[in-house]
Amino acid sequence: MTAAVQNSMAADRLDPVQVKRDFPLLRDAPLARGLHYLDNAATTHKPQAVIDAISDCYAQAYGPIHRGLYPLAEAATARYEQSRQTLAEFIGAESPDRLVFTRSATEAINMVAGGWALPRLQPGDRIWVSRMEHHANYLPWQRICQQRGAELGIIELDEDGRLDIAGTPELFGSRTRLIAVCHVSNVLGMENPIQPLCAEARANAIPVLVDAAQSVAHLTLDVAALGCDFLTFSAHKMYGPTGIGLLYAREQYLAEMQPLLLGGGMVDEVGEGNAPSRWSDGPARFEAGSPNLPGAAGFAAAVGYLDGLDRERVHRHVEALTRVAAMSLGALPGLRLLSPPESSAILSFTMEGVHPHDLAQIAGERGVAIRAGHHCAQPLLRHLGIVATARASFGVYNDQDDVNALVAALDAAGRVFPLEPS
Amino acid sequence: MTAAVQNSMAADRLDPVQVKRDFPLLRDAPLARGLHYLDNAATTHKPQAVIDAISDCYAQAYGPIHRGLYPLAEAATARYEQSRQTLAEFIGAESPDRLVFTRSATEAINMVAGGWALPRLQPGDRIWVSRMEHHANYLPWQRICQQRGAELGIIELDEDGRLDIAGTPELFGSRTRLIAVCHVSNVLGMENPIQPLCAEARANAIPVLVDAAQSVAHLTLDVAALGCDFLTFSAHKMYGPTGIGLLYAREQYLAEMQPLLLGGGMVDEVGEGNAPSRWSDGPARFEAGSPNLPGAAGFAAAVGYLDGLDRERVHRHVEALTRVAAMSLGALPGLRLLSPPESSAILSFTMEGVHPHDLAQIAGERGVAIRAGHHCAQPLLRHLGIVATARASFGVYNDQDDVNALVAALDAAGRVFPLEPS
Amino acid sequence: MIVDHSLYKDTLLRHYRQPHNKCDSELKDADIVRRGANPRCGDEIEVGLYLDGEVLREVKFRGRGCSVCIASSSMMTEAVSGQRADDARHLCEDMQHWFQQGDGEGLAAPPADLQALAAVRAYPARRRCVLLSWEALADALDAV
Amino acid sequence: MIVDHSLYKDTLLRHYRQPHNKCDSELKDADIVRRGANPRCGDEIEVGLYLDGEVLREVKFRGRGCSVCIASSSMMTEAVSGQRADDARHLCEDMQHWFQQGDGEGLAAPPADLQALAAVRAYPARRRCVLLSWEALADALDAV
Ligand SMILES: Cc1ncc(COP(=O)(O)O)c(C=O)c1O
Ligand SMILES: Cc1ncc(COP(=O)(O)O)c(C=O)c1O
Repeated sequence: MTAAVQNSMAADRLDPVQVKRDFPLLRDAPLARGLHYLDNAATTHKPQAVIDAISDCYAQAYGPIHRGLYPLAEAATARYEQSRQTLAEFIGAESPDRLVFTRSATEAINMVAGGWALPRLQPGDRIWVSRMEHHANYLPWQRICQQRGAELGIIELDEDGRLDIAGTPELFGSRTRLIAVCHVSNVLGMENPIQPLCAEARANAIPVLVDAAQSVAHLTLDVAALGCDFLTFSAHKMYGPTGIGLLYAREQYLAEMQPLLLGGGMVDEVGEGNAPSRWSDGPARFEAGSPNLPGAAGFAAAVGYLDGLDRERVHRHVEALTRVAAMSLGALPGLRLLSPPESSAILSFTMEGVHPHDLAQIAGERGVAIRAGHHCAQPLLRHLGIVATARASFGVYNDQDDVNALVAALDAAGRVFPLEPS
Repeated sequence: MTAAVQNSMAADRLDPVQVKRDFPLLRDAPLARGLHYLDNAATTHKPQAVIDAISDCYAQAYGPIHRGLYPLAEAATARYEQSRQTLAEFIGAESPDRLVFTRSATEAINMVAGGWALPRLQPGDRIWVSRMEHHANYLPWQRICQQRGAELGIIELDEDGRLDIAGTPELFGSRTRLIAVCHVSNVLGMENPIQPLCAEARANAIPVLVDAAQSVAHLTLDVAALGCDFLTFSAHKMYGPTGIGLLYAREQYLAEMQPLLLGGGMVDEVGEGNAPSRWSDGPARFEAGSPNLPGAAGFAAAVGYLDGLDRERVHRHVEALTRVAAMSLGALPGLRLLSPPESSAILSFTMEGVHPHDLAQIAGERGVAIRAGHHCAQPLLRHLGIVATARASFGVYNDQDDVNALVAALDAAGRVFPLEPS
Repeated sequence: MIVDHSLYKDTLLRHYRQPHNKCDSELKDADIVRRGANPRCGDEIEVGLYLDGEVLREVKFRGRGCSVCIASSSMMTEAVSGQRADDARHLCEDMQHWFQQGDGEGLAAPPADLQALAAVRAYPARRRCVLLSWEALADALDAV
Repeated sequence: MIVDHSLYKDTLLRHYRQPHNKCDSELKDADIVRRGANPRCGDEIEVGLYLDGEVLREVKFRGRGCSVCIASSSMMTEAVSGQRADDARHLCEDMQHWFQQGDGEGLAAPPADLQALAAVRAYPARRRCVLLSWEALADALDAV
């Protein structure tokens, strides 16, 4: 490799020190002094640009959406719809009309389960999820299957921890009504083969919902390229505000979907007493209640922030850091890495003789924020035969220093709980 | 009255000029230059204290809730639960464990309808709402009645526009499963007699849900004094953030309620496949997904702000302004006031020969932000025999100047659309 | 009294106060009648076509609505009465397009006699008011 | 290595490494056995009482859990073995109270031999770990 190529690659790298400066909490907060934040899969911190977008919205352009006839309300509406447009471009949607602002990924999945799948589900039908789903992409499907006498099928994992699609011949069978899988596992960090899965599903007229909660922050999402029918994520895991998320649905499915929440803004005509009411079209039908303008503005600002960093660079940065961390962790005595080698952004592990809670607590005492527990993925942990893992997850502001601190903390834990009790 | 008493009364008044200074949008925003914001029933503006609480939370104390073992996560959890405590005191709840943070009032009502009432509803049973409900407190009940072959009963209005409880003998009958009414109407502004209604309902073991969306900003709420079983409101109509609301439920009802959203944080044990899952207790069961910490912090800050102004003073201020406005409007030619004389904070009206949209538009062009339409209360408007009203609604920062501007704008509208066409 | 950029231009107000081709009773004798309603604001417009082969001999309307809605209906009937159905269809499309766009840069201006509606483009919340009668017209034209 | 305010004090670690009254096999011969589980972290503790009338002659436990959970179980068995059932009940209540409080001002300190658990009060997320065996004990005592 020539020096010039090396240089151009360096210029093409994210500088986490500079990135960190964008995040007031990591830069300045007393509570974050000496903090190595490696819990990004739970929630990410927010760049100044996102915090400002929210504050500015309240301080400069706040007003009710969709129903006001004065300039402030018109401006608020325009800004809200502009945010929808920004998100549509972010995921390559064919039109902003396919995007519903939700409370969260959790709400979005519940909306599809109750509003689209439930009314179509017959006894004996199947909904498929994978072994590695987050409870948010498991329980809503389980509930509707129970309600309808349908079956919740589980795509199991093969020996390498990957979705065993070949070993699930009924997946694309005639009784399958929907397949719901995560793009990236929140425990193991590996990316699932969404594209071929969607292609085969579509060939069999089976809709696929993709839970992109863990991919949105570091992979480029393109609903057309993925070929999915529903896609969802939360803003708070991609450096955006809490309290807002997104549901994308293809036109046909959105048109067929019943609303989860009823209320203002989603109804054209209210029936008297028990007479039927007539819902509005388009995304409005699924956004009952006063829309969350500052949430949407902050969401769009997060998109702007990620685009500014360049999503390709973000991906490479997070991936490289994960590789380095995996290597260092693998060298620690007693440490067992559960994530497969190609995992990105997320590493789950256990340490012999140390309960994951103790591992996370000792790390926490040393300023290293990792998570311990079942990560809302009990079905996966049952399969792994363990009750908890420790998990480190990486974001744009993490660097080698954070990895070093993690390694040192785990090393310390190993000394507090030596394998040979003294 | 002595001068001293007069003085002490003056000192006991809200000074809207000073209050306005707390609201950056009203004070500084270019979009709000010359603005007379009288659309507070739709959504209120935010004081600096609320905006700061949100930004500070992101910049100083942001972290995941309930599941982290490091100091930042512990602090975030403590702050979230502290906000719940603040809200519990605000409404006189017996314990913070009775409070669920929701996305909005709309979501809260849908939760109770689908999670508590639906599973208990038999064909022939009745749910009662009033003629003046917002769609958010009408459609969810209508849907479950349709689903179960139950009946949606409507408490009609008497000649004075008040709930005709005496004329609804079946209201407290044995087939009634729940009564859902607003504390204050979002169209007419009058306060309903919640206390006696709840007392009689409780004597008949019928739970009452109170939609306090329009009272929370200017009446003092006390769930024990009201005697209600469920109560809900949104933060954004009480000077707090958008995207968060509250559901209060008495212990028994909360324990009996099924969750609307399934996902992380609300389940103790996830069943394999179709095997049943076991939900968590308490408010957690109803807060699936990553909790909205900055929303909760901003919500609590809004409570702090209102308490700082003194809620008694807020009430007197808003009431006095409404009285004055009602008198001035009543004097305008062709203007018909729909709100009863005791209405507070909200005035609905029509003007002969001028469509409400034109009225609001002309007012809007003159910087007076009022609303026109059905205000998400089609059942009420059908009863009134009109398709739309214009509505002015008052908040803590409004003053006589705003009333004058409103009167001038309506006067101008009368001249653009004279009763005798030229 | 009213600021300069007001929605309420003379032409618009004139059409509202004295709408052209507006009937108070049902459009019984029309060849084709179609209805448009905006349940969100309660406006309702009925448009009736009086045909002469492929030509719209006359177009009338009735209904209730705000000034924008009534004026737009009035101007619409003026603009298309006497036109060939095909030309009217094109005009419908242009109007939809013209008002649906976010900011409408690069769009051709509408015919001069509809220019008075241009002011409404600055008020997205009123777009439905303008378009109600045009949508009813488009429906009616589908049946020609 | 570990900072001073660490949760991991010597006593706690000692009890974790060499728990007292911990069995590896089922508590078959106990008079009363009760189970406590924290599904959120997978910890499970079984507590067995060996009675002598109203006196807890011996209390044993088995199960899995983090260091806090195991150490607390070990200390619990130490603290109540030999006590009267009533006294054990009071201690259970005190412990619940002591850990459930937000900041616990004004609460009496626990017995000296349980002081090592005090550090856990600063970590609300670990309260369930401390209390698991105490809750199982309380359940068992209800059956005495
Ligand atoms: C009386 C009433 N109830 C419920 C709601 C719904 O509130 P939100 O839109 O915040 O859910 C509103 C406001 O829109 C209201 O005025
Ligand atoms: C894979 C996955 N899906 C869904 C969710 C739910 O996201 P939220 O809590 O924002 O609704 C999460 C995060 O908790 C997740 O990791």
